[in-house]
Amino acid sequence: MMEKDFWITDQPIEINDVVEKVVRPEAGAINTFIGTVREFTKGKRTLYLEYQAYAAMAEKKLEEIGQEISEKWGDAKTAIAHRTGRLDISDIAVVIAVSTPHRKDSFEASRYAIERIKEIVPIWKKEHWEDGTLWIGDQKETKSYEENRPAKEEIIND
Amino acid sequence: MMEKDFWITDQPIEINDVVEKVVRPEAGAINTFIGTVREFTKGKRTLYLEYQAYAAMAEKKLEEIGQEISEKWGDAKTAIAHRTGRLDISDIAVVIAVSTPHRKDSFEASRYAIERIKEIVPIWKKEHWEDGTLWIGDQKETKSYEENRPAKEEIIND
Amino acid sequence: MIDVLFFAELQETVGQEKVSLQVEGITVKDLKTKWLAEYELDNIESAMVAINEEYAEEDAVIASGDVVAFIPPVSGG
Amino acid sequence: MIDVLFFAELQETVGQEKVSLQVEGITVKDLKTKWLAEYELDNIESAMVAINEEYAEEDAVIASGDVVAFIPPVSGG
Repeated sequence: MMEKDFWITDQPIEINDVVEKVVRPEAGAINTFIGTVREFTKGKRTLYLEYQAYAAMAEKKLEEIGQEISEKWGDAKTAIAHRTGRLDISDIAVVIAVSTPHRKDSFEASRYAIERIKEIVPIWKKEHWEDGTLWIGDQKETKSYEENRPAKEEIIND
Repeated sequence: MMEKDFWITDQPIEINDVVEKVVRPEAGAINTFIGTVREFTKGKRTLYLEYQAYAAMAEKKLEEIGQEISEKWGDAKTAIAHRTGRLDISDIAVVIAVSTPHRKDSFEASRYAIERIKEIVPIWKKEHWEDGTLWIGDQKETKSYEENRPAKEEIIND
Repeated sequence: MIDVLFFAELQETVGQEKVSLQVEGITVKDLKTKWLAEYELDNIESAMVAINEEYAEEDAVIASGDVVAFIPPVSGG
Repeated sequence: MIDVLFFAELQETVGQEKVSLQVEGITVKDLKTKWLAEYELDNIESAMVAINEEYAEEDAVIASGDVVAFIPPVSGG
């Protein structure tokens, strides 16, 4: 059993391993967000993805997101696992679990976690299409880093 | 393996059994809501809960919620399992999983599902406290049924 | 004949899950006020009614063979 | 000596994950414009910088033993 509540792994993620971290008597609600590899994006077919992480820093940043959630939502407990390496269609890239006493908070906090992952956690995705590859980042210039640092509440669309 | 996507069971619910129903190549996001038995509510200690369902109708109503979600969010797939019988602290009462191409929809649809369950699905919870028992329902008069039928978009707080 | 189902506190008050009655062609309102009056179900007015697993109105007419269920305010989830 | 880490497309351009340099007391800006100029990293300006696993500014001074990482726009999740 994994010791950490926030971890990067090159092995398949078991949803239960993440959920188990946040189950507790104080909780009545657990929201889980699972990111899976989607085959088609805007008509373009993905064959597989490759994720790379700056693992040590990524785990620290995931933990930081958990702390931010505890500050914002009070009695919340968060666990997050992100996978690296080659992922095929429908494979799980990320699992977030947040437990709270009441359900509204669990939805909000889980949503916050995935948005923050896409802002501050050093993990990169390389698309492998039928006709080429690309590291996904700022191709569409959807991000603007003030002084090269991510803004606290910046929201990036998916 | 369970044949249905919407089911009532008196056995422990495996989260994976529900999530598996909605995994598909079109999906990039799966939101899962897990309702667990909370020990303390407003300072009062729950020893255990007892859930009762009008099972046949409940399954139909859960399926109806899945249809409502498909109409509202387009390409969404939903699965829901609800347990009945005696549940101890931290036991899972309900698991909802909704997969969508993009993450925003998965959060919204999953939230919608749990709110609708609390409105239209014939399932009841009996609280067993240290000092007594009570079937939970309209004690606080938080619900108002127009002509004894649940309003379409009524939201009940938890 | 119709079957009438009770749940949660209504079931505990009635003392059984199901009651079978030799009636037909009556409304839901008739069922509550005339046929179930003996059970003194104080909370029955806050319950919804389903006929054959679909929510129904007070003036719906119950046919022979129908299953009528009284649904107290639900509390699943 | 410092270690400089590259990820994603920067790593592919550099051709390796890590470069060790015999410098200290320089700023992040110096590192990019002087010490890494030879790699012709067009995208380095859109990358964030981390020193010892914490995001750092352009004018941060790099000490001996530090690990400096260039973080292209992230795309996890």
